[in-house]
Amino acid sequence: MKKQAQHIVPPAERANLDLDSGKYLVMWQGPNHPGITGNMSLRLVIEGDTVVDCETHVGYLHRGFEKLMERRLWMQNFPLVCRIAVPEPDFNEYCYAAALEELAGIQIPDKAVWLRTLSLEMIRLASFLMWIGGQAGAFGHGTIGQWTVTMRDYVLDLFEELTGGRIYHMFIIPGGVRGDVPPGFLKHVLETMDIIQKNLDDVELVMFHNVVYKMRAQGLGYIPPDWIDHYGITGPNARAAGVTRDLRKDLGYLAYPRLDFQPITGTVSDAYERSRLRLAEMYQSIDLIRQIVANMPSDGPFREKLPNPLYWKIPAGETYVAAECTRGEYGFYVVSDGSDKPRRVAVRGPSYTHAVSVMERLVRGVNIADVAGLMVSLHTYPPEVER
Amino acid sequence: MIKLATELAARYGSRGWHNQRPDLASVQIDLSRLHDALAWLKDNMGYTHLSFMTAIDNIERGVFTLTYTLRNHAWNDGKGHSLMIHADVDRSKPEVDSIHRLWGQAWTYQREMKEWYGIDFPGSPRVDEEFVLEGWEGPPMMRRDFDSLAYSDATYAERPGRVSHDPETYMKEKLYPEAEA
Amino acid sequence: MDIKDFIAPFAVWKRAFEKPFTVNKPIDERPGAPRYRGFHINDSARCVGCGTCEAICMNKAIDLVPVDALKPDGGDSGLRPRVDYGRCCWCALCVDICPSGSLGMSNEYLWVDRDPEVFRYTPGVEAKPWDGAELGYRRADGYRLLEEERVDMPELDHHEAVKSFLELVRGYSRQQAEKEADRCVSCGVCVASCPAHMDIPGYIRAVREGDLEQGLRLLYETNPFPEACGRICTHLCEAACSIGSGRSADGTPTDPVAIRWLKRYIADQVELADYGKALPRAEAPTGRKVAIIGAGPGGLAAAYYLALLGHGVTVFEKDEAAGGMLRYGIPEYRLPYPALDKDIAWITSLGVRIRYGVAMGKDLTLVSLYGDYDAVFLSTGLTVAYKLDVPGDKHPRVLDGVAILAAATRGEPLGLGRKVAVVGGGNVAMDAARTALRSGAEVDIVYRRREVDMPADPEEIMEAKAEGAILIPQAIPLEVKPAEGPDAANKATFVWNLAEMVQKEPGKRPVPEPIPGAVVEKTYDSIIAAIGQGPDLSYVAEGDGIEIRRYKPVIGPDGRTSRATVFAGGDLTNDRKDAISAIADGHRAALAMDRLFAGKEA
Amino acid sequence: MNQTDFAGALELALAREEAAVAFYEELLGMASFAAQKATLKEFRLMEEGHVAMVQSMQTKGRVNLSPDAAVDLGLARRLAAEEKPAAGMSYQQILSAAIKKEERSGDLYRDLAAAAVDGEIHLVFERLAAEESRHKHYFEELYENEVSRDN
Repeated sequence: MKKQAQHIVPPAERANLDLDSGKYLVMWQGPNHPGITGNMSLRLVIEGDTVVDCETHVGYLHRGFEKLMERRLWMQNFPLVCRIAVPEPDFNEYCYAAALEELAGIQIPDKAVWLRTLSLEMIRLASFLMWIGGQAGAFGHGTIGQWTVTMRDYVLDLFEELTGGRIYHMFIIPGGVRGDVPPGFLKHVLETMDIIQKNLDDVELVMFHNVVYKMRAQGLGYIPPDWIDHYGITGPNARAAGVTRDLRKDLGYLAYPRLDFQPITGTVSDAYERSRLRLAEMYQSIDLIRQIVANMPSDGPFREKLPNPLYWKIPAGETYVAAECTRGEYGFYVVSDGSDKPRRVAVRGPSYTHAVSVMERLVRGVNIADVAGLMVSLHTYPPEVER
Repeated sequence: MIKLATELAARYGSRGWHNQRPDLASVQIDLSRLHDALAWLKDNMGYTHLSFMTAIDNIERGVFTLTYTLRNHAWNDGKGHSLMIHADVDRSKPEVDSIHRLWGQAWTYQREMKEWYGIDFPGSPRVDEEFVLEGWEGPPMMRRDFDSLAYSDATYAERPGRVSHDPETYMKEKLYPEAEA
Repeated sequence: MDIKDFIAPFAVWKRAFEKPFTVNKPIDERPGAPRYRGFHINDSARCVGCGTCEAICMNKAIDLVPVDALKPDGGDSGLRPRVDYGRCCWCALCVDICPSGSLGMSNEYLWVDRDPEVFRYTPGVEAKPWDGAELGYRRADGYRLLEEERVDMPELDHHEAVKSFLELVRGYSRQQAEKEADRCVSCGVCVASCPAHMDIPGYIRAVREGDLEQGLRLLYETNPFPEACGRICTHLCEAACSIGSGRSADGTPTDPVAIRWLKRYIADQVELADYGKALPRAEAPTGRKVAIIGAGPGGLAAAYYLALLGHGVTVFEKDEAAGGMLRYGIPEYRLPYPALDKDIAWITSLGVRIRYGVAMGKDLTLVSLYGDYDAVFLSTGLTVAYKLDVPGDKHPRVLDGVAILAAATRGEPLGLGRKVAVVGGGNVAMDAARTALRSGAEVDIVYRRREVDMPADPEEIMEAKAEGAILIPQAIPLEVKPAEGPDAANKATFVWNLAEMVQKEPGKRPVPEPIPGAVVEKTYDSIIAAIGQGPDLSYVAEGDGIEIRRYKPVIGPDGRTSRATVFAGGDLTNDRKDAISAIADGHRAALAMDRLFAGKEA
Repeated sequence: MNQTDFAGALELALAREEAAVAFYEELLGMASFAAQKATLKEFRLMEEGHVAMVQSMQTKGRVNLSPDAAVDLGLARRLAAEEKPAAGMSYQQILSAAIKKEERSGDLYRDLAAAAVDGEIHLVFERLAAEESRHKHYFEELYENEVSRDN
């Protein structure tokens, strides 16, 4: 029964296939497929059960955000940016706000720094909770998803309490945040963390000590370390390969320099290792959230006054602000020409390479039944590819 | 940093080095030396990570300004340094050397820029394929001269029954309609 | 793999009998969080219909629609925001920016209907179950997208101020003006309340953008007295300003935009020599001639717009300088003469001729003008001070407020003495009181009603008090008696009856009723009556063909009297009796005359 | 004049209103410019209306007046205008004189009402007093709003 995980590196070049030979079948997986992380599709070429070629097709969620932003006032983009990555909108809010603050020379109050950090760690946890349900589900283990999506809802309850919204929190506004914590909120946070931690223990037991999961995930989607820079791979996908890179540590933004944590790394970046690493990062998030609650100042202003949003002009300049999201480097490149609207906003989502270049190569030689599991193991969000 | 700025200028004629933050700088390079400069930064100077690449339509100057953001992870004790390389390309004939052999994901960016700006990267894989705009027949949509609102007005119907009033005009109508324009 | 990997998965069964996480609707309710961003609520009584919510909405989900029950009035456009939930994204920026603070959100998130049209409604106008919801998103304390406090105006300290006639208000610096201009949301609600309907959002935008020539151009489109109005305007616009419609965290009203100071800023910053670069020149002469009686703001405004249209204008002024009440009624510390002279200089630079020292009725008759001029504009103002109308009011120490102010303008000795009573609560009373203070007197302001009833601008009252005037409200004048004791010939005793305010008629202001026996006497060196002024219409003869009713020429909406070529305006006909109304009258009459000349009207 | 019966009471009232017309007539004679004349004519017209009203009551044989007295704003009691106004009258002087006149009429009717034995006569004078009070109130409001604006 023991299976030695094999670390096969798929070829760099696409095979030259004669699709008319009758040997191959072209099959579309998605855009509406339970194993697809959101609306995107893979054009697979299969030979028997084996995928021999793949093209990622995106565009099903394209709403032209970057174009839309160019004709909206700086502040009007605040409710728009969160939509670029639905399961974790807060990273958009943070990167956009931080970029504007940097260009406009605004210092935000310490309370806002902590509340932003709290909000980012809470959404990291929520996003991972949703992801792990998808990862287990892709291998037929739907129970995990039922548990963890509930846990995610508990985090969303917290967001609802803090920000007034469950999915789109619209909390991290340029200049700070939109409100202080409501009474009793921090207690709710700690209680919820206890519940989630207990559930994660159960998840760890039944998912990671599971022969089916191990057999299917180990060795699947192996990313060799030399791919990391070549493909611009970031986040858990890179860390699982032993590359110690975590922007929370490297860039030291928000309150992270004041929190006690170490980047988590793995040794062999396959689907199993990556999921173990993300599970560890969920525990880490819970720990960070507890640290934030313990260290956050109880009072003080939570927002710096800004000029009238109807006429707010930002001095000409450009900057790139990045943050470590659940999937890696999430960044906003913002260019101002000195007017009241952005000249250019470009969003860098980690899935841009994970879901396209990396996925297309990794899938070569994979059994068709494993495509969904492989894709989820890369943790890709199509909206951040398309923007 | 000063050393890198000087050396980049000496080797590739870069100019306008600007330190935006201690860990972020930008610099301008001529299009013809862009590819070599990027390769040198990647292979020799530790800027191994391509964060993203994109373009800005500087229509007033008649150019697209390309932005390549590279990251040197090792710099400053592993804290890293990002460098934004800018190069202007003539808007009327936008053609740029492809860097798909330098970075494995670059071809997707180049395909995006072909679709969104009409900037060509000869030799880049699948550069002419549609990226996100399936069935798009309009001009490259990220160009400044593409008016998305006008397009939307022309393409989609307004929901009927929507009409708004400007307070100043409305009050004039109601309170002092006789006043001169 | 070890044996644990086969056994552990069965641990899922331990949860089989746990309570499910789901909510059993409708058995279990799950209300939204107290901050939930649910359907909008709007306190329609507080909403002023400024449309700032519409301006900030990036989804274009908000329309401003007329509401039948609401009439546009002062600071309320009569419009209310209607939300289209087909577009709304519940971001609540509309709530955050709302100047009046009327918009909020309920924590209701369930609303099911088959008809899509219902998901577009006017909160606070169309009743919804969540109206008045206590819970739901409100902007947090200490969190505002708009600045609630105006930029402080640098002013002379009151102790310093009272020592001289130096201008109190120093004016904004560029940085201050631009910051203040940034508070405006360009809603335009103010425009209706300005008698001249000045393009207020337009010139504030010009300040914000640093384009002062454009600002000056916009000012002169409706008002050729920006220096004067920038200082002494009654600024109805500021009362209407939507930015002043809110409440700060401590419950006090938010400050309206300092519209008047911004106007002054524009005019102050542009040198008279540069006016020509910004402002239009007169059109080619038309050959038409207009006589204007009175060189006050109304008359000169008419003169300016007539001259601009190419008509020949002659202004007849009884005094030795132009400006009317702006010069002779408003003290120097509020409106320095150089500022007024600058306004007038630009008007006369267009070829307006002013003949000084010509008094109507004495030196000139209307009939004689009819022959020489194509049209006449009467703007002779209110020059007769009304008397105290109590026994003894002919006492030589009873003086008239308007005359005192004029004497101060002329630099004549005032001879008010050490103790002065000013009777009245209007701006003339405040000006007289503050002028008396500056002459070294101790001043009592005796007013018949309460301080809140005083018709003077609140800041005038505040400043008069700050400069040391004592306010004696609810004091009904009874009598002026000869004084007793030493130097009695140069004094008079003022007698008043303290009053209580009685609400005699519903809907009307309370009436001061004398409290029996509460009679107070005090001896003053001077008693200045400032209870009101009336017109001197003795120059209008019955044969002049101008219908007069209750001491006012009867005019139509364009200022025309019963005689087709004679127009009237300013304090003479205008109940508002302020400079800006007079200016608006002058502008309107000028345009009407132009139409008359063009033959567009009979 | 017999004011103890209805006809007599109205007779008295008529005389009173005619005197008021004559009062304004007299002032008009002294008036020197259009504004004065227009105002006095207007007020005279009001009194002429009153004359017609009393005459109509005489014809119809009943008093057709509201019993509601107007609020007294208290101006008549304190205004100084005792003397007959002369040429060059200001609006203030005319209004002041009018208020005084209405006050005197009202007082007279009130006295007569108090003196009346007959209930109907009492009522007639009371109603006439109320009518005069309304008329006075009208002038008082004019005075408050147009003359004494600032006090």
